[in-house]
Amino acid sequence: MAESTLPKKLTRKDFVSDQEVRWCPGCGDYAILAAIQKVMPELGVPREKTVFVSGIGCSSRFPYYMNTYGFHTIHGRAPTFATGIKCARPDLTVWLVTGDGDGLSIGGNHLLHLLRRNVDIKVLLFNNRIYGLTKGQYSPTSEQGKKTKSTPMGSIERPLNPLRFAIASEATFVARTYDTDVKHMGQVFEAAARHKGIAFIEILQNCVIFNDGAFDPWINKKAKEETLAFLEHGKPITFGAGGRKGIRLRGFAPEVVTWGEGEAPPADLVVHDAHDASSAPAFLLADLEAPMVMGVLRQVEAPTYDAGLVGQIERARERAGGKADLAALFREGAETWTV
Amino acid sequence: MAESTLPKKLTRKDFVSDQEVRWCPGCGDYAILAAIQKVMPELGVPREKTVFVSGIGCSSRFPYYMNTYGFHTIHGRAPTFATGIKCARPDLTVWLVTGDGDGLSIGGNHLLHLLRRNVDIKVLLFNNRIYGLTKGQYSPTSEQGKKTKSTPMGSIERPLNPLRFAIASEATFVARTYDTDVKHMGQVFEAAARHKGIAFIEILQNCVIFNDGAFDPWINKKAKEETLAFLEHGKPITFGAGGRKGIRLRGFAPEVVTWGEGEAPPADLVVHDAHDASSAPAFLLADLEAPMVMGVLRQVEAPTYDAGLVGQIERARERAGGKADLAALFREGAETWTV
Amino acid sequence: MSATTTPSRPGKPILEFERAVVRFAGDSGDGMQVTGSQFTTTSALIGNDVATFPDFPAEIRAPAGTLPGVSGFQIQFGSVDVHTPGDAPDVLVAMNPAALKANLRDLQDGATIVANKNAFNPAGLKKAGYEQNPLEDGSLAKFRVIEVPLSDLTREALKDSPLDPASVDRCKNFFALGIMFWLYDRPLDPTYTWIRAKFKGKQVLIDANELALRQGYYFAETAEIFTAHYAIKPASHLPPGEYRQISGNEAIALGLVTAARKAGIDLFYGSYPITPASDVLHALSRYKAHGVKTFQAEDEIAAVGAAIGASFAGALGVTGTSGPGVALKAEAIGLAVMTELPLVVVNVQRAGPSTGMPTKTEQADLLQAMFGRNGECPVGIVAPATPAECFTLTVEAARLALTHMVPVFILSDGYLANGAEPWRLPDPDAIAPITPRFVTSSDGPFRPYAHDPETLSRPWALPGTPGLEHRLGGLEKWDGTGNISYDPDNHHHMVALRAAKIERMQVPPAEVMGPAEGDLLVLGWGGTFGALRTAVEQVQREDGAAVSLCHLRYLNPFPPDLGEVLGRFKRVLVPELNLGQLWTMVRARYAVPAVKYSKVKGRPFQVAEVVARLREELAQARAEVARG
Amino acid sequence: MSATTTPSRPGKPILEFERAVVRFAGDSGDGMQVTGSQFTTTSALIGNDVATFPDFPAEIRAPAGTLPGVSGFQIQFGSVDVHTPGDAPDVLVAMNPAALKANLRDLQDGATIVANKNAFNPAGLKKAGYEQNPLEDGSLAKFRVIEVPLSDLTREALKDSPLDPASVDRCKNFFALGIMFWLYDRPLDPTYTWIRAKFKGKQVLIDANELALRQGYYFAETAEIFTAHYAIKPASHLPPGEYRQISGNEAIALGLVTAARKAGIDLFYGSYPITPASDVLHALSRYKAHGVKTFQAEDEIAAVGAAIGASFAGALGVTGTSGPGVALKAEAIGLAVMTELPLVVVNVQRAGPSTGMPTKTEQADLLQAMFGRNGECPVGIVAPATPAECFTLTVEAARLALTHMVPVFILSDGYLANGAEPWRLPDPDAIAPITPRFVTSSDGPFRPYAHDPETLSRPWALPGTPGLEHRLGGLEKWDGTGNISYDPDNHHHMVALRAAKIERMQVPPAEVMGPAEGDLLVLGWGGTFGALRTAVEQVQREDGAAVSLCHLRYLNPFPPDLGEVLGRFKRVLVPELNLGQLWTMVRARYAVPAVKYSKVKGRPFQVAEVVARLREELAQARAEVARG
Ligand SMILES: Cc1ncc(C[n+]2csc(CCOP(=O)(O)OP(=O)(O)O)c2C)c(N)n1
Ligand SMILES: Cc1ncc(C[n+]2csc(CCOP(=O)(O)OP(=O)(O)O)c2C)c(N)n1
Ligand code: SF4
Ligand code: SF4
Ligand SMILES: [Mg+2]
Ligand SMILES: [Mg+2]
Repeated sequence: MAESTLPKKLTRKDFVSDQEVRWCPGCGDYAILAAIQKVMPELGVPREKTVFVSGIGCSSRFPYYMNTYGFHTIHGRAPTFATGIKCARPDLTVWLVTGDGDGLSIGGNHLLHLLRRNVDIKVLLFNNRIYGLTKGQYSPTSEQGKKTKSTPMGSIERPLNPLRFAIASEATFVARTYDTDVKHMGQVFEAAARHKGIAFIEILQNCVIFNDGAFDPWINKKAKEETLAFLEHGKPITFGAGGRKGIRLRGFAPEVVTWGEGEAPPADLVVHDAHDASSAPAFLLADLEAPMVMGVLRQVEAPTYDAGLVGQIERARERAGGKADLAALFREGAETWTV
Repeated sequence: MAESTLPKKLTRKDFVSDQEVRWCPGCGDYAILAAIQKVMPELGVPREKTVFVSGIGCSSRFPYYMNTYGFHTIHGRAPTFATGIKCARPDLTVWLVTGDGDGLSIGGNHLLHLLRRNVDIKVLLFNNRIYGLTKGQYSPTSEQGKKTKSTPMGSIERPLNPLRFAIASEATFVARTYDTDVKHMGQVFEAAARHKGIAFIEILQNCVIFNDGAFDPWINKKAKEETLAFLEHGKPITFGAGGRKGIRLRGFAPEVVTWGEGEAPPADLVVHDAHDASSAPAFLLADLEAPMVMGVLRQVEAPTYDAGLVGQIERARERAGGKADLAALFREGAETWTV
Repeated sequence: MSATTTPSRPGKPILEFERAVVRFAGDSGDGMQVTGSQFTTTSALIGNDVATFPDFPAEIRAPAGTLPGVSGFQIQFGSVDVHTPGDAPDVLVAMNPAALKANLRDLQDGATIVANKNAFNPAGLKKAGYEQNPLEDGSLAKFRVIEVPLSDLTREALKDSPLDPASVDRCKNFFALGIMFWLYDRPLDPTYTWIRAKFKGKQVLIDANELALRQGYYFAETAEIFTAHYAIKPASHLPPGEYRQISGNEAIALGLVTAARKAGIDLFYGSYPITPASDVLHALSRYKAHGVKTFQAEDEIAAVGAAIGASFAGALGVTGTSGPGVALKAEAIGLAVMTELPLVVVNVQRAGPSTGMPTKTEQADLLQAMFGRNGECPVGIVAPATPAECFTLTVEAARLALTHMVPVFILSDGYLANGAEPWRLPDPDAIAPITPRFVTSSDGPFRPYAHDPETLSRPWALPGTPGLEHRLGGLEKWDGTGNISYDPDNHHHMVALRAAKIERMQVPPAEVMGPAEGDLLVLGWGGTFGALRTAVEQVQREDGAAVSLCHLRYLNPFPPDLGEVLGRFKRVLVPELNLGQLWTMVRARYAVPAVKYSKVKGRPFQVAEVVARLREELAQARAEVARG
Repeated sequence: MSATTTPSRPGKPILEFERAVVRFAGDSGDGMQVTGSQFTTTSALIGNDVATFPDFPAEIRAPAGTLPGVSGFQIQFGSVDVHTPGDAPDVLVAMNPAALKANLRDLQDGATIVANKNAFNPAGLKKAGYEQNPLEDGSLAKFRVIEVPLSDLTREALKDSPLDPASVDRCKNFFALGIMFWLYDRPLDPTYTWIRAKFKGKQVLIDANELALRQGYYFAETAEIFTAHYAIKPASHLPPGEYRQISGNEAIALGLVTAARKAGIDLFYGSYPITPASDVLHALSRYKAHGVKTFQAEDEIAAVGAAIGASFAGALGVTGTSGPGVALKAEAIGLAVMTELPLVVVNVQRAGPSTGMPTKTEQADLLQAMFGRNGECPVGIVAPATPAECFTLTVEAARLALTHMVPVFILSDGYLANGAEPWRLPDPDAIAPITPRFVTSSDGPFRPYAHDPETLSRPWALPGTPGLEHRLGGLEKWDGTGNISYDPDNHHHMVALRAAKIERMQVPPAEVMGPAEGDLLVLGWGGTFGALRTAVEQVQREDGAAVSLCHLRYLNPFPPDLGEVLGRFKRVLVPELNLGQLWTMVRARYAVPAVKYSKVKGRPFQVAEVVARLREELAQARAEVARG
């Protein structure tokens, strides 16, 4: 019981908890759960060193199904709890699961500051463009004009692009994937896990009950070759039949170019540089709709908040030279006298 | 008393309230107040139709000094009150005053959603990169490493760029100005006032007490020719002595070019297009530090939230064809029977 | 239920009852809420008094066939006063084994169980955690079990329908409903009408559902499963008028629109979805033709902020939520108190603390409404006692808020919100107008804090009014000018003034049902009314005891005579679905040794348990008198 | 003050007093807080007992010379017990006309005023709203006014300093301090030491300030303005030991570090700046060498969320704020209650409601701490009575939180936070260790909600422990397994269990100062202690009355014997800086007819007003006995 789980090679099953999974049949959440459970053993992190934190929403039930430590917190505030956990215990690997409502409506500010601080946490934002748990109101990612229970005449709000939000929040790792591609999810999750610092992943997730088919125009099997571009660092961004479409810049404006079978691609195709010091290119890619990009848009290195915190403590301890006992503390910065 | 103030030509003084102004001597807030009071009469909006809303902070005392309607609310929440005011009464002109702490720390989420919704409100964010009112803690715009009362060993957080935040939040008008240039402030304020929809203005503001000179490297009289580039829509972005420096793009990367006196500027200088449908160029400009850009980075048209709300009500009323009395309401959607 | 046999239609005899209780239970996907609603509407339409209790599973869907996935809907209907959905069902319709298991403990001996036999297969039994088939192992011997192969029968009935098998299977709830309609002798037409409206344009679905309903009815009439059926006559005690069914949440929505109209201002509703309050937002968002502005905010803080902003601008600013949302709104409500702006806060309470049990009912947010803010921060509080009363008290809450320029809470709960009862449509003209203290001009400099000596309301000057420009804020205000003030005496004065505002509210005297003095006073509030009233009346009737009920609608301020009323009884019992919150307020205020009676189970009181407790208390009271 | 003349040094006679009260008042820019602190430190160092009351202007700077800009610092120092900063100053130092005007009403006839004559020029008088010069118009006839041209004298003293005129002028507070040091016969050395540390590396400033101080002292000695000076001997009642001055906020910071150390865990402090709590964050952020992690969050919700997260991860999670911040934390505190995690919540109360008067003190957040959350959501509450006690009770709060796995509030206030008193440094080893119920292994499946029968604490299994993986959350939990449960009986049980946890806390019996029974019990809590104790002792002494003080440090749970204690007095008076919050709790709990005594002025009680009220109450009590 009390031994670390590392020595023995873990399998997917080790990460399955004893709780019955409670999502609607057909919900995209199942596939995401499966993808995570599959990737976990690859990461070499013992179960007991892993913590899943979530807010409230269908997606936020996630921690119950992971046989790791877990904390299902309150609506929108998961980033705050996760920050406390990681700061108190930088040795833990912290994953955060949130929804488009949880993470971008009520929780937008906490998410923003979590990203900005570069706390070493992996964020999975399940974007189903709807409030699932409360039964179908529009969310900050719902398209304008959307008719829902609370907008019988259509929503009048402009949607937020989660990736642009993350990029503007200075996130050091920003990616997108989708629930019907277990392999791609796995790759992205693994890349996030290996990134040192905050990782933000938008996962397009289908809510069969309240927003079925929201991403169909992009991710359905037939269309997707033409509608999705899978990013690879250092490679030109291509898509379409035979990968014979690419993106070119006209000033700031991206433009799709096509070339014939057997032809060489144009020389001025945009080559994806995830490590670009400037986040402006990623910002531009995030907004593309034809094609929509999938994969890691941005990955740069920066000191993490948790490491900074620990670093200051170490430095302060050095300076104090071991004089940090309570008796010394009581006198610190004060004049004393004796009666 | 009960007459509208419009007919008579208003002057700056009409907008000065009877409350004694209470900022520290030398605070940048004075100049901003003066600039606003100067611009107000130009806008043709009667005093009584104008409402200033603010949160909490030194800057948020602003409404008390304006002889208009005003609401000094609670910390970080001013966008919510302003939204309610504008939605309830689209005939009012609503200004919102906030600080870097009020607007980007505790209030970041409300600001984000206000911008995203494109409510027709003008936002003035006084960025002094510090918490003034609570006497000197770092803020979300403070530079990394900053030593303050709460960070004696230096802050370990990465600062947020307010303009990038606003752009990612889909704001339709985004601008920057600074407290020592009354004329530039006036121009920007007026442009914002004339914009239909949300307008977000970052104002670099000096806090003499807790963060004196924070913007000196850019805005001090001697340096500023070389460090600031004033944007004009449709014109190349130039700066420096004689305006003989400009910006060119290498792929995504901006690059400063210089040309000699009497020489023609290079043909491929970036021409500022504030109305670009894509917000990526503005996002790029927002981050420049040498030079830092001033003026309107972005201004695009989009339907406002308040107009959308009113529009739906009008359409619903048309559809109901006047049958919207209480007796009809009580029966709406229900089966009734008589006893 | 005591029966009298009446001449019946040919076929089987009809037994007449005063009231009956039916519960439909099945999987979340089985349409139990619709089934129950249809039974209710039909019963109401034929003139019964009704009360309902929908019992949802947790918000999130559970796997089909499991206990957490069970959804229930209970209705009591009668020819006499019906105040509660009933303690125990006379008939339980169980669509699957999980539904049976989850509901069995609520049945009394002799109750009837209509079970969908087809669902009691090995897979279904396993999901419900049954080792053996309860229909076969004799464990249900105390009940009258009627096994109906509902799935088979529905499939058979719809064998000619072009619907796919899954859709056919989804019609079985209407087959069951047909059976129940026959059993309680109710017409099918209202349900036909509903089906036609609901599936408008989808004739296949209309046909299938109508057929399932009809075949269920015929099946019950024909098959040898029931020996008799029952009649419950129209209720004769209902005052004449036009009626509809109304749930608490619907009533709040209608009340808000009414109040705004009566005050001649617009309604602005700021809200963030949360169970069980979301339906108020949904209802209001459909009332755009009535000038209603709804705002789905990014969170609860934004919702209340926008509502306060709207009030500042001259609308009736309202925000609605449940307990966790109220927690988030606390700071902003404090600002409304300080700036003396009208605000209505709707709290549809649910079981807490924290996320708690979101779909279950509770009354544990009373002290939060009273005290859940920093500083001395008084607000008005009203609490409707029934779904229909949610209308009246919502209008009252708005009236108080607008008259005194102060926030007023409406404490509803999950039970009232989703429960329904007949509501006599009020005459709009008979509702008194609401007259806020608007000002449009001022002699001399405008004094936004010049308080009315009677209501202590400050004048409401709307932006847009020339000459009345003023600034509000959360810092302490100088009485009169409203300027920021740190003056010690002014602060004390203003703290007292804000408290006095609440005390100045005109609220009706305490209503005592039963003798004006006696052995035992039951002091209640909110959604427990039906059970308390029924229990008190039963004890009055059966025991001839001097027990009365005082059910408070106004919790801050209390009715002016409440202290006296309490003093007229030997013993005061305060039953609440919490650990004693009204009890705390009453003891603090009147220093009376009231006794608390707490039930915190996410469920309403049962009449029987209240009756038992009343008898205990009466015995206690007598013993004390004997001792003393 | 009653004087005895003692042999004095040559020059002027020294009159000896038991205690004295001095108030420094000037513009925010005049350095009054520093001046007051130096006077305090020096007095403490020479062995006086001291108590201080800094009175800040509103947070924002007001224009120089105006009334809102006045900053004050009062100190009482004595050779005898000093429990309050004193009602009325014996000497008021007024640096400008506004300072005089703002403080005049607090002076009693015969008090001494030392006024900076130079500032009473037309401009200064106008800014303070004086039509005539009060130094000249005879309006101060009741006082002993000593006019000193402070600005001129300082300029003269520093005429050789290279400092610019504005900086020279900023030294005048030390000139004034020098005068006061002479007047009360105090040494200059401690202030020299402070000046040298403060301006380290800036010799010019060191020289100037030292010179101003010295010249002030000499001036007082030489000039004919004082006829005598005063001595206040070292206090003899203080127990022997090493002392320092401590403010409430400093004491909380030290208490938190101590508690974490005593529990063998790390301290994590999540906070968002807010007056008057920010200094706790500032202090802790300097304790990194002690392993303290401070987190300045984006708002109060994030601050408490991070603290709870840290607790989950095994730290002592603490969050600190003032009332408006507590309002925002309510929802998250509910989660800590539900997940049974330890949490300390520091509320340094300020005057409300809403933004209120942020720099002023009040005790109006007690009921918010008790009830300000949705659902039945009990927490522990302690309240220190003096600045130094903030240390002890902070350790106690952490102990209770860690022992019972529950949030515990510390209710401090602006008065305690900024006020200071001598603190005897405790022996770290004499502080009892804190032993949370850590678990590191489990026989069979881990049961995170297996409650200890005594403390009702659940086991604390830290992430990283193999085999104890578990999931927490805000939905209702099954006792034992901690699985989500909607079971009605379990919910009732868990609601009761969470309440019982608080009742199980071991808190000491109520301490009664004075007779154990009698006519009048004064029941107090928090920062009013000094005034209440002094007043009660005065009435005991002067009137020989049977009046006692019971000052509560534990407000939830109450001391176990509190009910009995209350029962032993004819009358119970509850003085509070609110509208009766402890009063509400005590009446609700014990149904005793306690009387409330409210002062809500943003200021502490004055001893004299309490004495007067006690005499009234005693008369009342006697009258009742006579009548009865
Ligand atoms: C304070 C608070 N407000 C509101 C709610 C109700 N609520 C729960 S989840 C949710 C939104 C869920 O949407 P999303 O985050 O997109 O998750 P999904 O269910 O779609 O996975 C809301 C509004 C709550 N639990 N707490
Ligand atoms: C709920 C709440 N938390 C904290 C505070 C304290 N507070 C007031 S203003 C402020 C920050 C001010 O910084 P900023 O917004 O940058 O304004 P500035 O004073 O610099 O103009 C803080 C933390 C408060 N008033 N209310
Ligand atoms: S409601 Fe939607 S998101 Fe939630 S479990 Fe069902 S399908 Fe999934
Ligand atoms: S503290 Fe800073 S921001 Fe505030 S008024 Fe003073 S100078 Fe201005
Ligand atoms: Mg969603
Ligand atoms: Mg600032």
